[in-house]
Amino acid sequence: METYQIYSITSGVLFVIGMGGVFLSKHFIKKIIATIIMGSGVFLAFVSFAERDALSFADPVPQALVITGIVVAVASAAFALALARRIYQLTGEESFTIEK
Amino acid sequence: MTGLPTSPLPALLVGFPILLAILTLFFRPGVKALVGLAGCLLTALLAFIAFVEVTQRGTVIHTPGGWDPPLGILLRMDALAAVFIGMTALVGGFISLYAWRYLRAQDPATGGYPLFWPLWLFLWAGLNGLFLSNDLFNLFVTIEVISICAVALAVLSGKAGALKAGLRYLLAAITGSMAYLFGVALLYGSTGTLDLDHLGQVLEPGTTTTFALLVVTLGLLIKMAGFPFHFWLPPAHSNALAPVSALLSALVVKGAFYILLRLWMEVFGVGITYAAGQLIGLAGAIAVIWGSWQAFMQTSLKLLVAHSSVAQLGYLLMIFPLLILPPGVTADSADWLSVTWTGGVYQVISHAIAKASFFLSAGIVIMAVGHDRIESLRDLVGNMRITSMAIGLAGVSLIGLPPSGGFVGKWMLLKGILLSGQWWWAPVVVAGSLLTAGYVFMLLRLAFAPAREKEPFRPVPKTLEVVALLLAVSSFLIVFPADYLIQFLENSEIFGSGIEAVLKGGFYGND
Amino acid sequence: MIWFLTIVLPLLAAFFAVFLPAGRRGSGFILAGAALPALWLGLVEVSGVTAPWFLMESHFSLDTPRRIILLLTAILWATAGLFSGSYLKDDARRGEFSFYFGLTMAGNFGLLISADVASFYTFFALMTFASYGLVIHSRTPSARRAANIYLVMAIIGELFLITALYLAVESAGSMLLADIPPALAESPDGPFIFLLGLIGFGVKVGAIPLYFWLPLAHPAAPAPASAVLSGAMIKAGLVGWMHLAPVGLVEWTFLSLLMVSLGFTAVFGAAIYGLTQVDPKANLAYSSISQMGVMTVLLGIGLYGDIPPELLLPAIALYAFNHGTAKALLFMGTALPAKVGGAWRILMWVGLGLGVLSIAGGPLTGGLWTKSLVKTFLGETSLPGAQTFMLLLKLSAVTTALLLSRFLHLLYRIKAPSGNVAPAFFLPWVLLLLAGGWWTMSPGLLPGELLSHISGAKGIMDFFMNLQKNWTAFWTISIGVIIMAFTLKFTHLNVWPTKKPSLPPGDFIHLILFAGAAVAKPLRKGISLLESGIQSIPGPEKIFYIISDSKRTSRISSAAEALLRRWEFVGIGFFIFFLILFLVLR
Amino acid sequence: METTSFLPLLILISSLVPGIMILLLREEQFAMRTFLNLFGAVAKVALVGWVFAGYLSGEEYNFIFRLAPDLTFALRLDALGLFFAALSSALWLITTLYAIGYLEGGLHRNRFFAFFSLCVTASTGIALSGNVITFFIFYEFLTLSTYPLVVHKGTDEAVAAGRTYLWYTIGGGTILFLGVVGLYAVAGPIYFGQTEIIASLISEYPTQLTILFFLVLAGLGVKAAIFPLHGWLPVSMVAPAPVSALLHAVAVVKAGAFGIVRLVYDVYGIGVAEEMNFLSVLAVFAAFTIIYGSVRALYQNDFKKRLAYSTVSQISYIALGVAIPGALTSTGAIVHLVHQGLMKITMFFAAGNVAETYGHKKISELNGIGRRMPLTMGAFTIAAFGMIGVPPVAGFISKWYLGLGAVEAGSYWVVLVFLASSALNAAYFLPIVYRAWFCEPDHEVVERLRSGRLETQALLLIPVVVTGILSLTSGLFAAVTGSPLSIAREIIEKFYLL
Repeated sequence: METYQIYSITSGVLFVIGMGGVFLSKHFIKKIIATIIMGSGVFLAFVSFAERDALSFADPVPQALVITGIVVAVASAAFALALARRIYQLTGEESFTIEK
Repeated sequence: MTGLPTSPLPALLVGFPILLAILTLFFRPGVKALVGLAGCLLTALLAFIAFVEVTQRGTVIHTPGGWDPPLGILLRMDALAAVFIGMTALVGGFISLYAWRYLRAQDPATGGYPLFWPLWLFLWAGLNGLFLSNDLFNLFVTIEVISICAVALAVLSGKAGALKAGLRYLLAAITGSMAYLFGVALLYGSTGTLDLDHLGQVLEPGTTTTFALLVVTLGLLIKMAGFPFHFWLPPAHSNALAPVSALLSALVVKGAFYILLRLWMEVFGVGITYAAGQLIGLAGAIAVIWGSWQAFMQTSLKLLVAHSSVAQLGYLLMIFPLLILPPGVTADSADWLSVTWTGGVYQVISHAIAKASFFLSAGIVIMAVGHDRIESLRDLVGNMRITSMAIGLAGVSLIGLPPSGGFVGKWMLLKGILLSGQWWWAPVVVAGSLLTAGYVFMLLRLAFAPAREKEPFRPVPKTLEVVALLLAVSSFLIVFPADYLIQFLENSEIFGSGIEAVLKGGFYGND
Repeated sequence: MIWFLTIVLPLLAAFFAVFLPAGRRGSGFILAGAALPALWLGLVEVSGVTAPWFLMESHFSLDTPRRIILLLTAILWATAGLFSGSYLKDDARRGEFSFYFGLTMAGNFGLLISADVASFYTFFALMTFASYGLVIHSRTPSARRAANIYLVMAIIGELFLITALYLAVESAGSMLLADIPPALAESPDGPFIFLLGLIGFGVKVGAIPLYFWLPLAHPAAPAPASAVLSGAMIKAGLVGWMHLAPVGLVEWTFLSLLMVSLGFTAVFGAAIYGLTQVDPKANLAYSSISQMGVMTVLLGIGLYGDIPPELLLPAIALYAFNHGTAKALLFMGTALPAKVGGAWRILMWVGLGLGVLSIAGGPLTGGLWTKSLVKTFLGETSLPGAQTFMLLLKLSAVTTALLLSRFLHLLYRIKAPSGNVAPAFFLPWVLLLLAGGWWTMSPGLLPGELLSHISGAKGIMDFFMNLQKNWTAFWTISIGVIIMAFTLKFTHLNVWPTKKPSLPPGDFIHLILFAGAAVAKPLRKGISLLESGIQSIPGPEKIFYIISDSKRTSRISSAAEALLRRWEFVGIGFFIFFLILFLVLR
Repeated sequence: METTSFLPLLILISSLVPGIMILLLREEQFAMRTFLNLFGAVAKVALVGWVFAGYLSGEEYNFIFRLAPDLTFALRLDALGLFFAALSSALWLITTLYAIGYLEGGLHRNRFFAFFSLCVTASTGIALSGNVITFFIFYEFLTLSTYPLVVHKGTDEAVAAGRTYLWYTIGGGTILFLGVVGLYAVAGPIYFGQTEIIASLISEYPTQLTILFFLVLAGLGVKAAIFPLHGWLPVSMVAPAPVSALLHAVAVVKAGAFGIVRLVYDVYGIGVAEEMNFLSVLAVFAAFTIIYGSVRALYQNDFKKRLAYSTVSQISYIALGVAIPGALTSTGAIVHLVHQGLMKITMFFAAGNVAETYGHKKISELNGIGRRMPLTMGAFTIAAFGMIGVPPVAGFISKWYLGLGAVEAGSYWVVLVFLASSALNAAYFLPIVYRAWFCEPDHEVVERLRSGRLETQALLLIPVVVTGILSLTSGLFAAVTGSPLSIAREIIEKFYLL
């Protein structure tokens, strides 16, 4: 099994785990962590594709993309955490109830 | 890429709002609003200039810093982008005016939610960027900017309900983005390019392409709240402040639709099957019926409008099955293609205008009565003539009754449906229109009914009412340039090689 | 001009009478004056005119039979109008009476001078509906009932009529009345169309079996109105028949026999039933039915085809003329015995007697002359059973005499006022007596060939001097009168009712009403059940309201939406969507 | 199609602009509002008259504006359209006068008159539209502009009626929309009168064109109140009398009927419609509606409701006339457009006058009303006789042509339908007439008028008298050039010669 295949499969698994977490876990923080796991899967996929076509050097574009992606993901996660915290402060709720 | 005229305008369209957004951060709250408003109006002006530019010169491009792709970024403003940018400017401009007055009245203490302005300008920049982007990753970045700004705007009021809705929105948006990004990774992995034009040429059918198509499509469907992923939209849109709701419903969701349209039409030519199109169409059809029905059953005004958005987005999804040729049909005989996609775009515009007006009017009513139960509309006609007129006109446009913009959109959609022979979508359009009429006239019925209490309406600033009405009237006035717009879209080189060319190749019949 | 005046003057009079106080006061003279143009047209031959601007292009003209009837009609309306002026002097609804009187008059004149279908039908309808106001004039319950029965029958008649006219015009391809008989003669549907018309106009004529409104309605109206109803308007139906009947052009044995036998049924049936009445006007009404029977017989003969129309139709018209004037005289006469006293009473009785004689065909009266016309044609026709019919006709003189002597007796019982008094309306009555008498017996009305056909070269005076004819008439009538006198004289033979009619006027309408009432109640109940049933059937919108407005629906749909909002379900949805999309993409 | 004229547009603007301006007025600006109203109404009548004269002398008036590819807004004047436009504008003028009197002192008059004007804009738009799509635009515009009028009183009953009204009309409109789009999809843009388009396609797309015909027909059938799509009409009579008058006589039901005429004569063409047996289906439905409406009318005690069911019945005369092929029935159908309008508007005016002056809304309360309101009830009586088909009122002329035509076409059953309907009409109208003129009032009524005073306000009285007289004269002088009949004949000659 080639390395990049391991990478790819792992990335896929991570993505699925993350997605499952987003949908199935209840707690806000768990959901947020799940999105981060999803993100990790995606970035891993990018990184794995950096080694393609038996190039002698790694494709720089995915690396650049991943860095940007991580920034975006971190920003989102931070924002989400801030929201979760604020919600907890205001209402004491830690998970989604059916709201309007 | 070469040969297309360059223009600094695309860069300005993205850069200028960002600059202003940053600028506003430095001002006192009171001034912030003024600067923000001025910035918005200038951005709108810029957008109109850019629109005119494209009508004059055709597609224009800009490469910031002179770096060509793949290293640099190419901003490309074709007719489709120009139309979307123009729509954003029109609707955004009106909403800005409204927001300026509305926020001040809502929250006089802090000078009216001062953070609104930088966020909205960032959002605007993101939207412009999205419409101008020509590669998959740029699209990701811009849509992320849009999502985060949108969520931030949605929670602006700081109320618990808004926060929860916002978190739900944000999580959904992140999930969607990640799915999309995963698809982008797969595509890049198999082709080594992100450029839309290039990708369309080199993409080959295969498992990777299929998976990429799958996750990209589903991710974008989540972001545009296509059925069954509309779960985040009604809470988010209904809990936000009125101008924000209008922005979210009119503009933000259209971003994801824009990407989906471009990808399906341009990139995935080889991967898509007729049945897949039918499936998307089915999702759209269910959204139309379900969203309209839910809107009809609501007792709260803003939720009603939000559900209506779910339904209206369903109409946009319904153009996808029509754009995919059934087996054995050649593109030359498929005379419905151009009417369908231009009709879809036109529908986007008319919905944006009408829905914005609708949300703004709802905001006015809520401001006047203090709550958003539908009952509050009783005797609206007697007390707030302008707003009830706005609701009436916007509603009529949503239903798609002539002579509104919605009518032209529905006309073209229905014509596409009938010309393509996929008549089974027609009952959906009919039922959707009827249900839409159901909830719009439920509101109007109450508006004409006698009031239960005396003097239920507090006075509201006239500016707000006038802006809402102007938007509502615009949703009728856009009928006049309709012919021009549609010709403009049809005749221009869109999607790089031009949608006609892609469609003529056919998604299916070719291989 | 005169043609239009004929119609317009009565209309103007009607409006004048209702809107102006002066019109109300002088209504008698105004109404009488309004009939003058018609009188002129009846006497003087004027060439026809076309009015392209009226209705669907109208034509007005007259032929001999219609001119005779127009003359009759004009005389009756003029005298009745004059009569009404003083007769109704103290009536609170006098203005209203004049209004309907004028309208009816206009309709009656108009239909006579119309030569095209549209205007004929127009004026026919105007007359029909306006006369409702005359019948209901007294507003008593019985008048209301009579009027309403009249109206229902009239509408039924109109429906048959319009159908007949549609078909007739279609087959003639022309709106001209004159084109219709030849077209019917040609058309295979001719008999059917004529039958429809027979029914349609039959209502107005009071033909068997459509007559039963007549003994109710004619007596209900005030005396002058009864006079024109029975004397003039009843003839409008006859004119209608004459317009449709292809006399001399066809040999419709069945229809011919049908009309003749229906006619004779009327002649005898009505006369006998009329004997049971105590109201002199009801008695007269039955007499009208009976007499119209004779005219029905005449026209029936015409359908057999062996009598030329130019002989037969004027003869019918003249018969109608005689009957009309006499009958109007008698109807108006019913108002006299209570008002006329002393010496004037002699004149009154003479007049009434002459009227009765004339109708019965008594010696030296116009009746003798007109009845001999019938006899002539019955004698000439080869219609099967003509001999029997001749016999029946002779017999009818007896029954008529019986009926009308009963009428005189009924009048006789009315208490006379004391002194030499005569009301103002006595004068128009006398005028009518004179005019009727004069014109019935003057030969000027008839075309020469008919005159010579009947009376030979010897002329009409010779006819009246014919002893044998007069003698026959005398004794046949005497039989009737004697029977009447006899039965009145001997109490145990006196079967005649005095206070209440032994059988109600309108005869079998009561059976119909009785049966109708029996049917109507459940029917009405059934229909109103049906109506409430229909009302309770929810329309499509109601069904939708039931669904959309119910609490349950909103509960279910909000529960479903809540389900879709749950993250788990979105996840499942994502998975399913993914799978299906995956499948369809392969 | 080459010449462009703004005159047709001007005809629309003459009521559109006053309508919008009135909407912006303040409630108490009575004089300004009345001025705008009357100015618009008079201007419209004058313009229609002017254009009519021009048309007769051979001028062509077209106005074309492209909204989207093959979505063209076209106003084009032909005899049929002008006929309807003349009816609309003339009756609008009269109804405006009536409404000014009727609503004196009422609430929301600005709104009322504004939408009143818009409503007439829509109905003249329908009259002048040159192609299917323009017709549809105005057809829907009519729905929208009449809704505020139906719910004008704002009572719960009115609002509920408005709801039903909308469900029917919007539903019909949507179906019509589907049909119209379908027609465009199959046959491309269809201008009225281009029957050759469908004729050339009918053999190629028989199924599609059949379905489309019935879709369009169903859409139009809602406004024309053909059973089973009539449910809105009796309900929406809760509107103020001038609105009912306008809805029932001119604007809404006529729009449907006029549309059916256009559909059969100007889109599909008589030949195709007959050949494909479309007409017999229409005939059956129309005939059933005629009887059904009349039977239902019998049982209504509410004055306006009885009139409403009568409208259901009467409008189907037009449809039935269209459905029986032949020049005579067609003439009858088209002339009935006008005649029914005149008669029905008279009746609603009369009902409104009675309700407004004495508060009587039930037929059982009408005893002796004729004596108190002779002119009003006189006009009503004329109209009622016309409805029955008694000459010389206008209704007779229509029925004469329809009946004669049915005989000519050999459709004897249709004649029976007409007869039954006439009998039923008599059965439900004559009792009203009887009560009005021949019954004594049940209770003491304050005799508020006598000696020189009018029976009700002049503005209420004049319209009813005028329309009453018009109902009479258009029958009485039907043969005169310029009468509704003569124009209808000319229109039909064109269809049957082509």
